[in-house]
Amino acid sequence: GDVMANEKVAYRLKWLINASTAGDVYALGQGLFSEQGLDVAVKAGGPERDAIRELELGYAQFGVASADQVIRALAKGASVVVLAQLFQINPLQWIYRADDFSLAGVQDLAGKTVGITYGGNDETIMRALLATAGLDERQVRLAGVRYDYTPFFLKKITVWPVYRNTQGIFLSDKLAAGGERVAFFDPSEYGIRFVANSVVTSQRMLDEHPQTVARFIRALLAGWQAAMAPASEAAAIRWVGEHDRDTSPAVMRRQLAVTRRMVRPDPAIPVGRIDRAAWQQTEQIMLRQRLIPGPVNVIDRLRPQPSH
Amino acid sequence: MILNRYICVKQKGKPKAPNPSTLRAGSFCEQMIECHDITFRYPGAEAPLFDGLDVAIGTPGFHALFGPSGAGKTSLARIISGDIDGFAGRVKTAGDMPCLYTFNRERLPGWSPVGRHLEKTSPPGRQPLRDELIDHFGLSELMGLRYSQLSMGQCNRVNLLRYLLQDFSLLIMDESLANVDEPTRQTILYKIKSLFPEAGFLYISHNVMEVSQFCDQIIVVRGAHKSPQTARICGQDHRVDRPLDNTALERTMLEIMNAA
Amino acid sequence: MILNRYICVKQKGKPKAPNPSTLRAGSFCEQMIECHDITFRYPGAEAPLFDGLDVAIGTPGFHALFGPSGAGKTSLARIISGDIDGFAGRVKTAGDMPCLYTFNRERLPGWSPVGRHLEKTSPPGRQPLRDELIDHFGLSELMGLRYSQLSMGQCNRVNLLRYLLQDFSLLIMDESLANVDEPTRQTILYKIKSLFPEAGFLYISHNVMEVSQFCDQIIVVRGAHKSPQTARICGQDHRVDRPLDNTALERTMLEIMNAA
Amino acid sequence: MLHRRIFQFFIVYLSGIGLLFGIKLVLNLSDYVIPGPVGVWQTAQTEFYRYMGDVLDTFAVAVIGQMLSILMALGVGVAGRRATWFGSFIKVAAYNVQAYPIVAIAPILFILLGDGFLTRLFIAAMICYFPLLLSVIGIMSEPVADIEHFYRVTGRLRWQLEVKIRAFENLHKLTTVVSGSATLAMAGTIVAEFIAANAGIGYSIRIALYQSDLSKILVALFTIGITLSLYQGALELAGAGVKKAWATG
Amino acid sequence: MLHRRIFQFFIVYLSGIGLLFGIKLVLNLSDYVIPGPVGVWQTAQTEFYRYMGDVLDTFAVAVIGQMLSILMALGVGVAGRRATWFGSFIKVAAYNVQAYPIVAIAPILFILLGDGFLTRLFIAAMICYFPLLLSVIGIMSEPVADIEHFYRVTGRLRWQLEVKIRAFENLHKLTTVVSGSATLAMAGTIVAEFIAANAGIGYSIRIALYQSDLSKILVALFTIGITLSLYQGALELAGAGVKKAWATG
Ligand SMILES: Nc1ncnc2c1ncn2[C@@H]1O[C@H](COP(=O)(O)OP(=O)(O)OP(=O)(O)O)[C@@H](O)[C@H]1O
Ligand SMILES: Nc1ncnc2c1ncn2[C@@H]1O[C@H](COP(=O)(O)OP(=O)(O)OP(=O)(O)O)[C@@H](O)[C@H]1O
Ligand SMILES: Cc1ncc(C[n+]2csc(CCO)c2C)c(N)n1
Ligand SMILES: [Mg+2]
Ligand SMILES: [Mg+2]
Repeated sequence: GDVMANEKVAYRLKWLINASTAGDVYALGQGLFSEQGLDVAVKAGGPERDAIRELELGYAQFGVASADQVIRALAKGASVVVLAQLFQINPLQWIYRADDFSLAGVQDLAGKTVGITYGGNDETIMRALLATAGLDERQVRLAGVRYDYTPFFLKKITVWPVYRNTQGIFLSDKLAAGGERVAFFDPSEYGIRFVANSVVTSQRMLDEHPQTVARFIRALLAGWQAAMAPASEAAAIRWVGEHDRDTSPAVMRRQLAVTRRMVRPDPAIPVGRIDRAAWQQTEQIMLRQRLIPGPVNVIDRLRPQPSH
Repeated sequence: MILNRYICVKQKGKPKAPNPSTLRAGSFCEQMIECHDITFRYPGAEAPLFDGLDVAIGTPGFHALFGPSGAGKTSLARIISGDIDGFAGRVKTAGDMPCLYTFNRERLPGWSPVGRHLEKTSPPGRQPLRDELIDHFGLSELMGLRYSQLSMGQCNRVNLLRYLLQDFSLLIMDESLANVDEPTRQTILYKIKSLFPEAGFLYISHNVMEVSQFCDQIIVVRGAHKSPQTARICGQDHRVDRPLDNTALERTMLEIMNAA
Repeated sequence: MILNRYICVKQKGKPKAPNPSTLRAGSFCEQMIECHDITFRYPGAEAPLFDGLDVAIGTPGFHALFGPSGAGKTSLARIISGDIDGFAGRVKTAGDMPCLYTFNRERLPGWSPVGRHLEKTSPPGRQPLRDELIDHFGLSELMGLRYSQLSMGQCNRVNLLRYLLQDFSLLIMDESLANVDEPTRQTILYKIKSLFPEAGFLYISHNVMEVSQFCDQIIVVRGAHKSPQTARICGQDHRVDRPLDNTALERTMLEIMNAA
Repeated sequence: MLHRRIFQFFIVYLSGIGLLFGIKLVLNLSDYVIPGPVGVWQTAQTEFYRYMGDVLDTFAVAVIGQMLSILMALGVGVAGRRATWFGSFIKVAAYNVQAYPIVAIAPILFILLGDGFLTRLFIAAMICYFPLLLSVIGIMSEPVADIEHFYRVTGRLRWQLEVKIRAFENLHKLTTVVSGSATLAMAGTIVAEFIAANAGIGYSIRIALYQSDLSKILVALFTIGITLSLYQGALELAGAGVKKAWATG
Repeated sequence: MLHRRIFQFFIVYLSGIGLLFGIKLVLNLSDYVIPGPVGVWQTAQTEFYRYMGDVLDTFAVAVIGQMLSILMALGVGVAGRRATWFGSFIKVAAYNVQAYPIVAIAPILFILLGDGFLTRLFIAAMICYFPLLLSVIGIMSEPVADIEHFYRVTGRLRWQLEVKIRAFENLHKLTTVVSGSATLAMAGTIVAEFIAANAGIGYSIRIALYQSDLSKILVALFTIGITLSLYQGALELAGAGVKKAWATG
């Protein structure tokens, strides 16, 4: 009934378009947005981008941000609301060479050189992890890293942060080609449920255009749901591949498989469910590490999942 | 010596200049050039180049600055024209229009031919004068050439010509014709004298004969160690339509050579 | 006209140069300067500057290149010294040592005082010569100054001096003393002639009297439109210890003026 | 002329890549640290045309950015050439703006300009203009006394003329630095794409870096280098042309 | 002199920050997008000394990097000044190396130099040397005929002398570009720290960026700017000193 003709909105992703954004480009490519009367510009993100800033400046109406970004923004008075949580499990993990040692618990990190991106959420996660095991920086050597993996390749840093579903795949391929096996260290196995990518919009957008928000999130989650279905793998690969020309379909297929496990770990949980407890824990961790000056009650910013 | 009759210097410490207040009022008949008690030392130089130097030239006309190399002709010229400051003393030149200083190392802009440059730099209404000068300076055939294509003397002539087209009360020509052949130089000097009878010129040259023949007053700069530092000699001020008295000319030359 | 007696030009198309093979063998008594059938046009110029020009000077000594401004003296000098190429014809100069060309716009390096510059640029063993020249050129007091502190004539003298300290068979001086006063110039010319009796000099100047008095052979460059393009006049080649024949001098001057 | 440049570029490139292979051999590094010749060759075959397209895209932005930066450098250089308060202020401003690394002000740029073509162009111009500015200020603040004297004493020396005289007398230096700045414009555009775009070779390099694919980077560097050598050669020819035209035309 | 520079820097900085605050006011933006004056002031109080320390660290590297790059530029400029095959080869090499964006070759640098001081220094020098090179090549490849003539015809014009003459005659341009290149060295070091090191103000800026903390960035820019203005002023004084010393000493 209320379908308007091609309302234009912009959707700023957190990162470049790859398997981590499969649902987003799927919804676009399969015309799910236009079915809802929306003309969506899906824009790739990157480290210099900030979706929440763009919401406020009007450069975007919707965006993807990780929980730490949302909480920081709230702490500084941004009026942002969370519409959906795309990853139920945070894909941020640490890779290491399985032949050199194995990490069966946080304690095993002792004596290792662990890469973190200072200022990034992997730093927060690693510090929280270490705190749970009572380890401190004298026992674990933290080393700042960037996108350049050479220190890991040269074994200067032996435990390296990666996005398990994307970098994790091609890094294990590379090392496998060199005859080496890898393993991953997953914080969520040790009780750290730091929330990753979520869909956000501004409070004003929600107040002034509730219908548009509803239609957007409906189309987007439908896209994610379909893209995560094994049956639509070919279509998902096609739409991702349209932007990500540097990853072969074979690799992408494996990336999608891992992504699926993180977006839909349990078929009972609907795509996009907001894990309120995990959000609360994320805020607690950030408070404890003094990354925000005081509580922001992020819980109040989580919008109930619309039915679809 | 006959010399003393012709030296009309002002001794240091005995100013003979008219009362400054009269000068300021402008009622007094202005001197063409008047330098009084000039003391100047180049920064970094040991001794002053001028020490209480006085120069006066009363009337417009074609005058000269003469003296051995290094005596200070260029420096004095640039003090008179206002190009150098930082000297002590007083300098005045007559007339409402500026005092221009031109020297023989000036270059022309390289991007346009000589003819166009002259057109662009001559004030409105001076086209006839320009054409006449170009003709008499022997430059008619060079109007299409650029600076880099001129011989040294050609460049000197073009340079002098463009100054002559400007508004000036006094034009100081520092060896402006030093690289021009004698016949051309003579033609040019006669032409200047006949075309600009009202203006003042101060011609710097090392050619004693030329200076004696063409100039009215000749200021000889004698160097800082001599006293007085300048001498003034009266020249023949010859014009093209008058007879030249060769004996007088030779006497002038002698006087100049003695004074220098 | 008396002129014809003195012109010793070679008509275009009638080479009078000795058989090339003899020349090559070196047995033939070499000419000091020999230019044969020179044709040269500046790139971009309409007409050739020289068209089959011939010049010959037989013996070392103090010679001149004379002619109106723009006639081509500088160009011819740079052809002889090898500074310009791209001309047709043959140029030869005698001697084992180089032919050097110096001109009056040359600048000295600004970072060292004149004295040090002269020291550093004079070949070993020439210190006595250097000191003698510095003295006679009137430069003794300037040895502590830098280029930027020299007057024009001072710079010209220092420049000429440093060339005289070099090895050369022929030195071409392009208006090198044009900005120097007459007495100093005369002293310098007499000194050069007495100190370098074996060398060849080609002196470019616009001073007809000076050229007539000091030079042995005077090549008058007459411009491309005149034929022949050069004339050769014999000068007085005066030296300081000989009497000067004033009538002969005047005759030479007249000849030169007629030829130019 | 141009084919000499290409030849020289090949020497440079092959020496560089030879050095890398040498290091690989000596230190016995695996292919994921430094790829082998075969891997690079294969990547070249699959990616060369795509990268060439990207480079041309980048190149187009770089050319516009270079022009912009020439204009900026001339403007600031002319305004800042005098030793007055204003001149020194302009210089302080220009120098400070340059000192702030683009990476640091990228967020501010995004706030001000959005993230489109403009930002990319602006970053390229910023990186390219400063070296030009330094030369222009040096040239423009030094009088050419022998030529300017006449204009000054006759009251004709307006700033346009002063700039014209000094530019003409330093034409060789200006053309050298302008044609050399092509390189900077290219580097600047690549950096801009790296930070702020989703097109161009800078973007492709960024993705290759994220995928830790050194072969792709080596191929990209090749395409950049060859394009630049050609452009450089063309600019130098153009510079020679300008010199000739202004001096004789 | 120096305090004028500081004053001018304050004007520049305050205008910039004023513009930002203006935008914030007009668009009614939250402190997250653009921090308010109070937030910036508080950040300044807590971070200023730490950042000042970082800037001095960066500055030390920049100064060494600048010297290195002056040497490199002189070396390459002198070697590449002739219009010979070798000269043009040197230029092709120097230009190509510059065109490769540092970000792209950072992995290679890491392999060669590690991630410490050397890499920082090298990147700083690379970013700084090229503009210097352009000026030096322009100056060194243009004869000063009136002075060189004597040396040439008497067979004395060895390359050292040629370089000396041309440097002396263009001293003003050289000192301008050398003192201006301080800015580039600083920017280069910051970029290096941003992409490849774990110390210095560039690294701190990077962390602030990850934390989306614009106040910190504004404070960092302030410390960079003030340090640079002082250094710039000092270099210009030194340049004037050199000119004086060489011309009269
Ligand atoms: N680079 C050039 N390109 C074209 N024409 C030139 C060039 N240099 C000189 N000419 C022309 O060649 C002629 C001769 O010039 P040259 O400098 O040889 O004269 P000159 O006899 O030395 O004159 P002057 O006594 O004035 O120095 C002049 O008419 C000049 O216009
Ligand atoms: N910038 C300077 N610094 C120091 N001394 C200087 C400077 N310029 C000139 N002098 C000195 O001042 C004296 C006069 O120089 P000036 O140029 O006025 O002489 P001049 O009479 O014009 O000589 P010339 O006939 O050779 O041109 C010279 O002895 C010279 O060494
Ligand atoms: C991330 C990154 N940012 C900037 C530059 C380059 N850069 C900063 S200043 C400047 C001009 C002088 O060469 C250049 C090129 C880079 N290479 N990488
Ligand atoms: Mg003088
Ligand atoms: Mg000449």
